[in-house]
Amino acid sequence: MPMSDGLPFPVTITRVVQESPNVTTIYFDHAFSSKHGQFVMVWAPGIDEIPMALSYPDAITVQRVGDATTALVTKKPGEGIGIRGPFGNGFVIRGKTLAIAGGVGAAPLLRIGLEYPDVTFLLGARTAEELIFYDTLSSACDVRVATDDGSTGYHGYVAGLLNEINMDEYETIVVCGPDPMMRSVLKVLEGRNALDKSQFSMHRYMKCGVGLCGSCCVDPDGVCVCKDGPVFAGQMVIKSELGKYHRNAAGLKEI
Amino acid sequence: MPMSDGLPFPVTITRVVQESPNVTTIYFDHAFSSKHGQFVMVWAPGIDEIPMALSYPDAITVQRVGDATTALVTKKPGEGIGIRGPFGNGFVIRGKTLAIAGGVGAAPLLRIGLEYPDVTFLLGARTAEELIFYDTLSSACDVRVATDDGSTGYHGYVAGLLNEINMDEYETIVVCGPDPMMRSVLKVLEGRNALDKSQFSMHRYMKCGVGLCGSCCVDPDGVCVCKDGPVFAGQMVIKSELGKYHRNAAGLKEI
Amino acid sequence: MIRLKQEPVKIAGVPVRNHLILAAGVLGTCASSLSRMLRQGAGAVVTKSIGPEPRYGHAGPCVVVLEDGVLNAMGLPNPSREFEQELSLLEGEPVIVSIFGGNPDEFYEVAGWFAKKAQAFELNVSCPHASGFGAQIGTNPDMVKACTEAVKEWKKPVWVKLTPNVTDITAIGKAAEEGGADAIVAINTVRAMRISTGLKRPVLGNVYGGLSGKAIFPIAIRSVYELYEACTIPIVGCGGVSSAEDVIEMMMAGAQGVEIGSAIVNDPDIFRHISEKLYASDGVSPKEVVGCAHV
Amino acid sequence: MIRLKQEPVKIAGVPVRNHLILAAGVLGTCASSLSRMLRQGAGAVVTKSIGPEPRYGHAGPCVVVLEDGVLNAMGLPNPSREFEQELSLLEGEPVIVSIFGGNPDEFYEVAGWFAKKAQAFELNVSCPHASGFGAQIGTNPDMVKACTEAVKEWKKPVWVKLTPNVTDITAIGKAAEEGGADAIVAINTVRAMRISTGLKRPVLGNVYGGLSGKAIFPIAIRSVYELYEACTIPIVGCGGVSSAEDVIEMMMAGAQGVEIGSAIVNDPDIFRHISEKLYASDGVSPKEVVGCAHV
Ligand SMILES: Cc1cc2nc3c(=O)[nH]c(=O)nc-3n(C[C@H](O)[C@H](O)[C@H](O)COP(=O)(O)OP(=O)(O)OC[C@H]3O[C@@H](n4cnc5c(N)ncnc54)[C@H](O)[C@@H]3O)c2cc1C
Ligand SMILES: Cc1cc2nc3c(=O)[nH]c(=O)nc-3n(C[C@H](O)[C@H](O)[C@H](O)COP(=O)(O)OP(=O)(O)OC[C@H]3O[C@@H](n4cnc5c(N)ncnc54)[C@H](O)[C@@H]3O)c2cc1C
Ligand SMILES: Cc1cc2nc3c(=O)[nH]c(=O)nc-3n(C[C@H](O)[C@H](O)[C@H](O)COP(=O)(O)O)c2cc1C
Ligand SMILES: Cc1cc2nc3c(=O)[nH]c(=O)nc-3n(C[C@H](O)[C@H](O)[C@H](O)COP(=O)(O)O)c2cc1C
Ligand code: FES
Ligand code: FES
Repeated sequence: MPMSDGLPFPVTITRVVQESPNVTTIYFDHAFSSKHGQFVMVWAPGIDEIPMALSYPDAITVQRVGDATTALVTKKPGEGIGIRGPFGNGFVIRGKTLAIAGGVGAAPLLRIGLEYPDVTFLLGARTAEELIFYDTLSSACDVRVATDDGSTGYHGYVAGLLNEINMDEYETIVVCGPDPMMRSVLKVLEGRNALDKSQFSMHRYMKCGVGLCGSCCVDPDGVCVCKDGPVFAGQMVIKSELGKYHRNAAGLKEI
Repeated sequence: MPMSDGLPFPVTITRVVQESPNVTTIYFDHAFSSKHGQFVMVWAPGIDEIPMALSYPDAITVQRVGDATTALVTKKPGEGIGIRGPFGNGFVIRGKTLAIAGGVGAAPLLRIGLEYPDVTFLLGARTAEELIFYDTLSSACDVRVATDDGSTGYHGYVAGLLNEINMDEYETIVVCGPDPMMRSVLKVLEGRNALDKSQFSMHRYMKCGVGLCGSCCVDPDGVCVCKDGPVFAGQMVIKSELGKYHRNAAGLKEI
Repeated sequence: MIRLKQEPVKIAGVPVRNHLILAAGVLGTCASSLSRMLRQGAGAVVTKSIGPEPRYGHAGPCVVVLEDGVLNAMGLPNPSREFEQELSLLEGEPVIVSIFGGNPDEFYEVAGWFAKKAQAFELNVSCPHASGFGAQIGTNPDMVKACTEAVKEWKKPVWVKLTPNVTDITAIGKAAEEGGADAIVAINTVRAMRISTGLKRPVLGNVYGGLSGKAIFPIAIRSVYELYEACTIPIVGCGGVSSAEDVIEMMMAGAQGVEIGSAIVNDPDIFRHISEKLYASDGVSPKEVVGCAHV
Repeated sequence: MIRLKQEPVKIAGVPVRNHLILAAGVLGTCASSLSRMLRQGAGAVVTKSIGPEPRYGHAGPCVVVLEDGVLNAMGLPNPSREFEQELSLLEGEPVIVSIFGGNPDEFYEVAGWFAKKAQAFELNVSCPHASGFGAQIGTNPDMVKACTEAVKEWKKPVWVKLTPNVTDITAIGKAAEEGGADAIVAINTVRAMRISTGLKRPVLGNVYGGLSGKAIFPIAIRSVYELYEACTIPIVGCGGVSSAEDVIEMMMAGAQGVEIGSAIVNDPDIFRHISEKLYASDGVSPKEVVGCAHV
């Protein structure tokens, strides 16, 4: 039942899958067609509306960090949430692809690993326990793991895994994760002349999702992550505020 | 320059042609595509907006009867008026056609006489002087004339001309004129079993032109002349209020 | 979408055939067009607003259809007392007579003409473009209360139709309630205008008019929601309704029924079309829907 | 369509690059997005409304895009005084700083932070969904006058932005004029809301919000037209402008320039696109257009 206008589309939760102690995939009764990397605004009724990747056409994968994400991960099948979108651009995948994910940043990259023929997936997490999507991904592509505490895979940040990668093999590099992780990846890519084939999915505080309110704007170009992104070329991201500061809901700069 | 929304389309008057002492054809700089029998709402700025047939794609033919028509017929080339529409349905012409016009009722029928191959046009007026479109029409079809005072053609009402017509020859009969004239034509057609191939263009007080305000509604079916008409089947018109009464701008019945 | 059970409906004491009512002023001057709307599935009809004297209305243009609404300045044309004749032809039908006047006495007088025949009165204290009437009364709570009281003397259900062109619509709603109104209708048109850039003048003969249709739906929903929080009498929603979904939304905001006007332009058969989607034999009771969005 | 001559423009003492100004609250929290809008052809930009304390805004949803407009209840999120930093990056640019407060003293205080850097102030006495601010001030003529006077002490051009959610917008316009305003901006959003029928609750986190975009254009035109008749100071039109034709219509209603907000959603390059159609070397002087529809 599509609603007229751009009101949140009401969906009913069908299944809730715990991916790690802190991360839950929530399936619902409607599949949205979207480009990989686009996002939706997810409305937890009575709480808030927050941006999320569609990890599957009919699912989001949520890391519990605050009010809205807690409300979402504690929902039960049969309960309703609202979805606006999909919004934003998306990744453009060409040829052999290197996906680099930190934490829940794996969500927007997941389907790239599952659907494209020739993907190497670098999956980072703090600990083995917090690693998500490992089983699903390893049946579909070449997955390499890094954990901060070394509890599995490479011991260290995911950027460290890049040492063992031959950049020349890849036509496309897609990245999503926390700002500091993306900043380190940027440095590595720059050092190895691979920046021009990289795309980064940024996150910023989002309220409208449609390029109006300005809360997701990024210095110095003033682009909107929600409308001009969330996926940007590495060349642009490296010149941006990313990893240096971002603005919170009030527009105050935070580090 | 089409305006967005259904605002009156502004046109500039290019030429004004006096058809008779009381009737003037006003040409403008835009041709509207319409079905014969549809009408437009013509806005004389600062005065009023009134319904009019498009006698040509780029012209209306106006009989001066009151404020708005006076404002229109005294306009000069270069001045502007507004046009909403075309609105309503239109005549459906099939085969040999008999057109019966009384006075300025010839306006919506004119192009039928000019454009269809096999038309007999009965043209009625009060006097020879008030006859309109005679020259134009006679070069295109078989025109027969009646005047109330006998100053030219048949002496009497246009319905009288029907005596000399063999109804069986015609597949379509289209009629427009004052209510009493149309009522007499209805009677003749009924008596000669020709009602079912007749179409009448009715006029009623119109304010909106789009079937909303109700000022043009006709008893007993409550149809809107502006939206369900102005062209109706003779079978429907004969059962209507036509020739008995109509409602004025206040909705008061008048005879 | 939620569907409603088809069951006998009464709105504020007025039995109606379904929740969809023809709004005042739309095809509302003749008995014949009103019964046509009933035949085409309206649950009830509100007449054109009838006043103390015949009025011929404003000079044209009186109506322009916009992409997302309608702008009108009819100017309350009406046949006044002669409308009684038309009403005679509608006996037994669910007809609500809309009336207006310049003061409580005029409201009382006009109501008296129709007191025997009307199922209910709707007081137009909300037309935004007729000087001395409509919104000029409906922006003043004392006047609204007094006019409501005056018409209530005829002992018929009285619905008071409000204008959104006020700082606080709930103050007016409460005044109607205090005056004894049986229901509130919200909303009448929103004061608005357009200009013809080609002809360099306002498009409407009256310069100012009222906006209706889809454009005002979010304003109507807000008004109904606010009134539902502030008042206890039933509310009838009006403004921009054009689909079954819109009807449900109005009801969730707090409306017991809806009035539909401008949507007729795009679909003269709107009542039937909405009914087909709105009702189902296994539908829910309207009681579960009305006001359920209040949290 | 009439086209305008490109000539130096001053609106109420503020030099702007053309007649098209970015409306308050749209991409208005960062220097970088504001200068992007200037690069893309805005004649001037109004910042997000800045208040006495940082605010984080209402819970979401804060915005829904409708077919013919936008509904928002942002809740005036803003970095307060820290916005000074952003302004430093915009020196020399045509930037109008929008400010709000809960009383004249707060307006005075906030204005003071930016008095050196702002080309002008725009007073937000019109946001319909932030309790204690905006329209709660802007519906009271005395408060509007007092806040205007307070900010005028900084000796900068002051534009006062009005809400249409009042019974008579001209009363508020006159109050601003009496308080020494240099211009009136009309209008802010129209109080409105929508309900999710699927989730049975209001869509906006704040329940109530403001309607903008095409839906309100006829309301904005009416407001500008009314104000032009009632006041003598310049008017800046705002509300639903999305084409060069709309700009001309606003100017004919009486606006010396226009602000554009919601139209950005469908066309982030709207300023350039409108300019291309609006201006021509053989165009007419804007003076001939402003207010010319008044008859
Ligand atoms: C394009 C995009 C895609 C995202 N995809 C995912 C995803 O697939 N899975 C996932 O778990 N998370 C994702 N996020 C992050 C997610 O939106 C935040 O974790 C979430 O908003 C936190 O909300 P909260 O109320 O639980 O936390 P809060 O306690 O409100 O805030 C915790 C932190 O979360 C961030 N945050 C809060 N609200 C927002 C907001 N409206 N917009 C952006 N950030 C916010 C802020 O950094 C804040 O400090 C994505 C963010 C963006 C911008
Ligand atoms: C569908 C239709 C097509 C028409 N086509 C033509 C045409 O091609 N040429 C032509 O000369 N006339 C035509 N008319 C009639 C024309 O609309 C009226 O003569 C005109 O409106 C008179 O306006 P006024 O202000 O000059 O006269 P007024 O002094 O206002 O009124 C004189 C009489 O004209 C009629 N009239 C006035 N206003 C209206 C109105 N808004 N709608 C309908 N009737 C009105 C009434 O009977 C009134 O008594 C048509 C009418 C209709 C309904
Ligand atoms: C052409 C027209 C005439 C109207 N006449 C009246 C009227 O006489 N009395 C009244 O109370 N409302 C009148 N209205 C207002 C409608 O009844 C209704 O309140 C408004 O149009 C909003 O509903 P809608 O969006 O469904 O049209 C009129 C509206 C239109 C468009
Ligand atoms: C997302 C959003 C945020 C807004 N924030 C403000 C604001 O902070 N201050 C203000 O005065 N107006 C604000 N407005 C109102 C706009 O400046 C403008 O008055 C209104 O949107 C009508 O113009 P439009 O139809 O061109 O958008 C906001 C509007 C929107 C849509
Ligand atoms: S979230 Fe509003 S502009 Fe991006
Ligand atoms: S003129 Fe309004 S309904 Fe026909």
